[in-house]
Amino acid sequence: MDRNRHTTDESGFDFMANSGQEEQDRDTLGIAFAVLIIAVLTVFQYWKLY
Amino acid sequence: MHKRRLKTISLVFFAWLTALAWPGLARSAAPEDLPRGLTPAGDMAFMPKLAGLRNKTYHNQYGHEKSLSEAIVLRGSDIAEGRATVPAGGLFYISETSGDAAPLSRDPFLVLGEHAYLVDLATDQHRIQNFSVAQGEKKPVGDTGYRMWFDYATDHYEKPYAELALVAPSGGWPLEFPIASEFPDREAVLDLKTGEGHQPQLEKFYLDSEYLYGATRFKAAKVGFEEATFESITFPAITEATFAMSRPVALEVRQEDYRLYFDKRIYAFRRPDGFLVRVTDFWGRKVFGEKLIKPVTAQGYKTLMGEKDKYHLTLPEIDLRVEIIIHPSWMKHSDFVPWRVGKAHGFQHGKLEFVIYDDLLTVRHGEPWPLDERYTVILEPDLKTGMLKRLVLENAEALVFDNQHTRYKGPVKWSEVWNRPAFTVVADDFDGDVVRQLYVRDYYWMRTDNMVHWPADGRYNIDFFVGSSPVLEPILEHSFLTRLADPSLGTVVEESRFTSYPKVISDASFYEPDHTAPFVPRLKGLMRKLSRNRKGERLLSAESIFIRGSYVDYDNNRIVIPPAGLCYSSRNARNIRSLAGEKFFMLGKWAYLTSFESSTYVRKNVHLDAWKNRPMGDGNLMYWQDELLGVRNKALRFNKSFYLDDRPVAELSLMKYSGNRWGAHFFLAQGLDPQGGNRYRMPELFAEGATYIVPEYVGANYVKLKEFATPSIEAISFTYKKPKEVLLSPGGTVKLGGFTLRCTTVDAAARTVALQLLDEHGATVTEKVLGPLDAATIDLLPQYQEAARSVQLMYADVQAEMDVKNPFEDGKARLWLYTGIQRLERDTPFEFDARFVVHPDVCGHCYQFNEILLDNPEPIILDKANPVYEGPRGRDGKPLFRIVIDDFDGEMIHAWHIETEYRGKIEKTDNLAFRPRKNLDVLVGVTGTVEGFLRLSMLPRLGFMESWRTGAKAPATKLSGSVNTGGSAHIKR
Amino acid sequence: MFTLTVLTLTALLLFLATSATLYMGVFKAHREGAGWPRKLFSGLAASALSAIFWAGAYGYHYLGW
Amino acid sequence: MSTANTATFTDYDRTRTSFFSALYRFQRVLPGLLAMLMISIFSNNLAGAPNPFTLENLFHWLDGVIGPVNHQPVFGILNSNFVWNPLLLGLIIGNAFGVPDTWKPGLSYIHMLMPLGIIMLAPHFMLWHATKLGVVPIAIIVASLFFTATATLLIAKWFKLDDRHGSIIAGGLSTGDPHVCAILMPLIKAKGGQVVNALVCVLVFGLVAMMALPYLGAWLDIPQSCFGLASVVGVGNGHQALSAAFARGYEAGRYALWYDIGRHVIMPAGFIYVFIVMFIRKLRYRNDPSVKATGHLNSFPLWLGVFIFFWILTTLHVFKEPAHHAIFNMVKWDFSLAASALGLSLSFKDIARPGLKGLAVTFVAGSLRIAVLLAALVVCIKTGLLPVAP
Repeated sequence: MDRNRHTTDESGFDFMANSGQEEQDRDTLGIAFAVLIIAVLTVFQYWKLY
Repeated sequence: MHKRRLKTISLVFFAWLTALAWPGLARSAAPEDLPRGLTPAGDMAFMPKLAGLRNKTYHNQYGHEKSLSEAIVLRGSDIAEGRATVPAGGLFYISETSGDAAPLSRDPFLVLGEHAYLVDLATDQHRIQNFSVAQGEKKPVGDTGYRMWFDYATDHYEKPYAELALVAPSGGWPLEFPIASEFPDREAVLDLKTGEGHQPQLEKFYLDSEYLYGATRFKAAKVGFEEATFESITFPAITEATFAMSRPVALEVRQEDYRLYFDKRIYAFRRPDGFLVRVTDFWGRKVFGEKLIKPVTAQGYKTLMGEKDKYHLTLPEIDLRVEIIIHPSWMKHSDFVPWRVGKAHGFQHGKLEFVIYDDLLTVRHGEPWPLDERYTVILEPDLKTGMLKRLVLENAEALVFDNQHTRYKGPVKWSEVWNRPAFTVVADDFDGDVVRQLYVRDYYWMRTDNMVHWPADGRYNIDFFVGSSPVLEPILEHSFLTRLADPSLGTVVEESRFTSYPKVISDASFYEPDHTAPFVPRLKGLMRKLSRNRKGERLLSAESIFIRGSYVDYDNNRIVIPPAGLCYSSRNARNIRSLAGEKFFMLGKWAYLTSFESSTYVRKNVHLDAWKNRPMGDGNLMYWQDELLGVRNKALRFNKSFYLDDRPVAELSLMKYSGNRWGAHFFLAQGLDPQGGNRYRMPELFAEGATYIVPEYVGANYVKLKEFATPSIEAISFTYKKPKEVLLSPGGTVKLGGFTLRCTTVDAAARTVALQLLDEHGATVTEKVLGPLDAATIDLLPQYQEAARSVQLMYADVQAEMDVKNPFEDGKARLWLYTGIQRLERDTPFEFDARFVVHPDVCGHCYQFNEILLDNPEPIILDKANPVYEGPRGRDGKPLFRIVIDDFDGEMIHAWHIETEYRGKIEKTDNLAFRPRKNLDVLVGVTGTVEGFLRLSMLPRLGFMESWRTGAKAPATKLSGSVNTGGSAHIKR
Repeated sequence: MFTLTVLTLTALLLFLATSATLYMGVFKAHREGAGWPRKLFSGLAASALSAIFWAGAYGYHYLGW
Repeated sequence: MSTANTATFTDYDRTRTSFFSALYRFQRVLPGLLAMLMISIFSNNLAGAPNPFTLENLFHWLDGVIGPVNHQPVFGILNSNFVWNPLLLGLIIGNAFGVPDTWKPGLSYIHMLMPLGIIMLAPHFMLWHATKLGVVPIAIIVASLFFTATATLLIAKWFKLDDRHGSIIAGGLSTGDPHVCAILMPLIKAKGGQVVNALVCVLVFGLVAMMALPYLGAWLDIPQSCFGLASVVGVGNGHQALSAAFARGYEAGRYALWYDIGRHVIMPAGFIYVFIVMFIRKLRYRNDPSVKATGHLNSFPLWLGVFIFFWILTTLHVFKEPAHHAIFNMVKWDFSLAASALGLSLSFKDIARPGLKGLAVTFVAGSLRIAVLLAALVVCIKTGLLPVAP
């Protein structure tokens, strides 16, 4: 089967593929950023910065 | 151009020939036939927004703020047999500025969507002699296109005074002016000698027969109840206006040298009295023109017709106008330059700049719009300054729409790129007498929603108003109340979105409710009834509730209604008078006024500061500069100042305790002398009824008042029991409460009645000779307290008074008897509920009782634990109403309502937070007070209503650029 | 102040991102083999275009017109 | 196919130092990130990016030119929003010009952005806000959600539709919110083509329902205020529901706005329910090759737990008004970026591949929902359970 020209590069990296350790790490990063953004925005309001 | 002129000439010739042949045809249309000055139909559609209609705030060369707006209006249309007809002048485009636009100040103006600048004006004056108008009429004032509207007449001492307005062709008018011919004029107050503080009632009623308003002057000959006749009416006219359609270019002046402006040289040669400016071609060979001009500065006299030519060089052949101004960076807050900074760059000494305007467009009043002959130009001046207020383009010929002719193009707009019609009116799907499709498409090809709100039913006219122009407010004067009370959508409530800066006020006295406050026109349990007084006059009595200044204290998860925030108000359609058995509502029960105690509150040497810059920068009104007049009576406010012929004019207003303004604003200026060549006149002192102001000094941001007086009411007496009429012959007795009333003598010739009041033992407790009810007394009735008291016998809780109209009959005296009288003093706890204080309010003209208010002296706190608050309780201990918070999350109020108990049934309003709200402000019931609040917020409210109707999210704070919901754009309170 | 800071930083991000996009996407100056003059002028041109665009767009935030 | 993929997969495991390794090297991801950013800022009016040349503004202008339908903008009815616009733009660019290889590492950030955005959505759903509607409307809304989700899953099984596709449709249809299709994507492990196909199915059904419902309402003589509820529950999709309600009358439109809050705040329950059902099914039939939904997930995803945690905090009113708005602005940024990557990843063929079966499932399930809903409404109105506004 041909590589999907939309998602896979010449080295075989498929950006829509998501599994294993890589997936877990991406999830972790997502969680970390989300918690960070929500916390910062919320706390800043409580501190009356905006 | 040449062709057009030929055509015009031939047309004129043809018209002249026709006129010769048949004089009846010479008048194309009588002023009465044109809809100028008239309003669209009461059920016209209003659409606040269309992309092509701009609404922006710009600044002129001196940093003055100008709020500009545009609108498209259709009026006077009629549909019959599948055809809609619109008379000439029925469809018009309107562009309006706040204040005015004058030459030599680079005043911005919108011209069919283009951001243009007014550069020149030619002004004139209309003078009309011996003009009369009947009450209720809107009569054309000569052939000026203006109409005089006689709104209403009322009386003092039974003599008439009237409120009128001069309506411009577009339908706009700045204010209603009071005028009379039977009272002492304003200067007469100078003869008064009063002390300070509470003083006795003034005997005279002051109202001038001349109303002065800058460039406008009305001089009344005879003002009656049914007709008003004017000796003369003078008001300004504009014959010609020139706009620069694009942004000017500023170049530093180089003395004795030239600056290149594209392919032209502009020279400046220093002369003792200005610069000789010369414009040549690129090589300096061909001189296009030269002239000695002086640098422009802010003094107003330079706009005088005889003066303004000294300040510019205009060369229409090469489309160029040159002025010289002081370096614009000096002009703080000017948007002459794209960066507008909060701080001046610093004055650069002696630096002068050319300001070069091009794309000049000159329009003449009453002549065709230069880009489109189908439209006629109307230039409406500001009646105060005589400078340009509105540009109106109206259709010159009548129009017809039917299913074959569905669209009509608006005037062609000037554009840098492509001159094209500014809009298209589309009316389609005609069906007998109705139309089902109506919209306007702008020059961006964007359109409004269908302006037939119920297409299945259709509409019987195609009148509309599209755009957020403040001229809508006077136009809607007749229909705004029914419009705002439109029951088809339930209670119209607009969301008031969350803000981290709620307007927190510690006391809501003199404030008005939020402009997004829901309006509930009708709630069972709040009375609204007609009654008749002894004279048979119809009186409308009504009750209302309003909440003002409330806010969510989101840090503490609660809702706060500040002191004076929760108000119950009851009033009649006019003030309530004694000696006439007039009644009003007191918590749902009829109460009869028996007498009143009024005084004149006088202050001398009052300092009044203008609050020029609202410190929050957000339009949040700060009332610190208000001067209070007596305790919780009225407050004097310095709204703004401006210059007329370089003299400062102060604009003051008088605020009532309820947050409503009293009457129109008043203007004071000193030394404007028509003999001295001034264009303008303003009164040097103010006197209207019993309120007067004598200034000592009027400055631009300070006014010193020598003397200021206004009525104040301390107490009223009333009873819940209906008065009884008796005829007593001398010696006759009648039971009066716990007493017996005996008539000792009746003297019809001297017009007196002697009365005795006896207790149960037959002992005389008091006696009094009522009257004489002679001409001198009658002349002061019913308003003058002393005169009124002279025909009343008052003792304990009873009162007997003479009938003022027919006091005697067959040797008997006709008397009116009252029992169970209570005295109600200002700022005392309400008899049945000490949580509220009573506050009778006075009319500012006379000394009559006008309104009764009950409000809370302590803040009211509502939260999850206390979601219900009971309004004032009546005699039965039951509250008149309850405030119920149904759903509140600590930040936003999601559901709340007001309920009453009426005839054993609980009556609830709709949810007053249909969309989440941040305050509890509300208006329930219709009284004059609520009407005043609605009038001040009419445009944003109507705008809300339209977005509400289509389910769209309403703009959070502003309806659009210049009209913000903090108040009507052009009326500062 | 906080909002202003965030707004300014976002503006900076948008400016840098847009110049980088133009640099890489339009001028393709990031490719290996591109000489330094190309890199320099592409960089300048990309920043200038980006600055002009965002100055215009952001100008709407505070200008009165 | 698998060799290259496996190579990358093993490469990652070999070179990984910490979870930050999933961000790769800045130089490697920069082109892709820039592509996402550019597509986003030319798709939507995003907070802090005052670009006037956006697809959103173009649609707004077109809305103005076309004129409203039942007072609703046409592109609003077509669900143009912060997910759909960048997706469309990405789809056009990807199909017209292809996707350069240099972009691909950066585009892989989509997998980080999806959980990130979904978690940040939590402050949006304040359950208490629905309480003002009253018990019966809430019960109808909740019952409809679970009924529709269950029925759609069963019908999809009956139609032998790919279970991932069916799950996405179930989520989108039951909540009445096409965003849920995107939200369910990382949970169900659905293919991009299936998600967009499902989204189109839900939208097309919404359009048909929007046009049909006013007639049904008039035929059954459902009062306007109740019809507002019927259109919110029966049609969903924001402007589509409003348009259906306004087609009946202004009062119905007004009440659609009123009831919409109920549908909105319980939306997360919809996608969590669909996910849990499919996840348990997967765990039960681990070896069934036709069970593809939730893919290789072996445990309950942690980030969904974080979402639920924040949802609870929201319900406790931890996020106050301005913070909530600020967070939602970040959600818009996040979903715009993710959707642009998703759009780039798809060819039109991918979207067409799942065929029309999904549409059939949507129509059967949706029609069933409307039938049951209208029956329930009629019963509630007749018995007086549902308050009818005067």
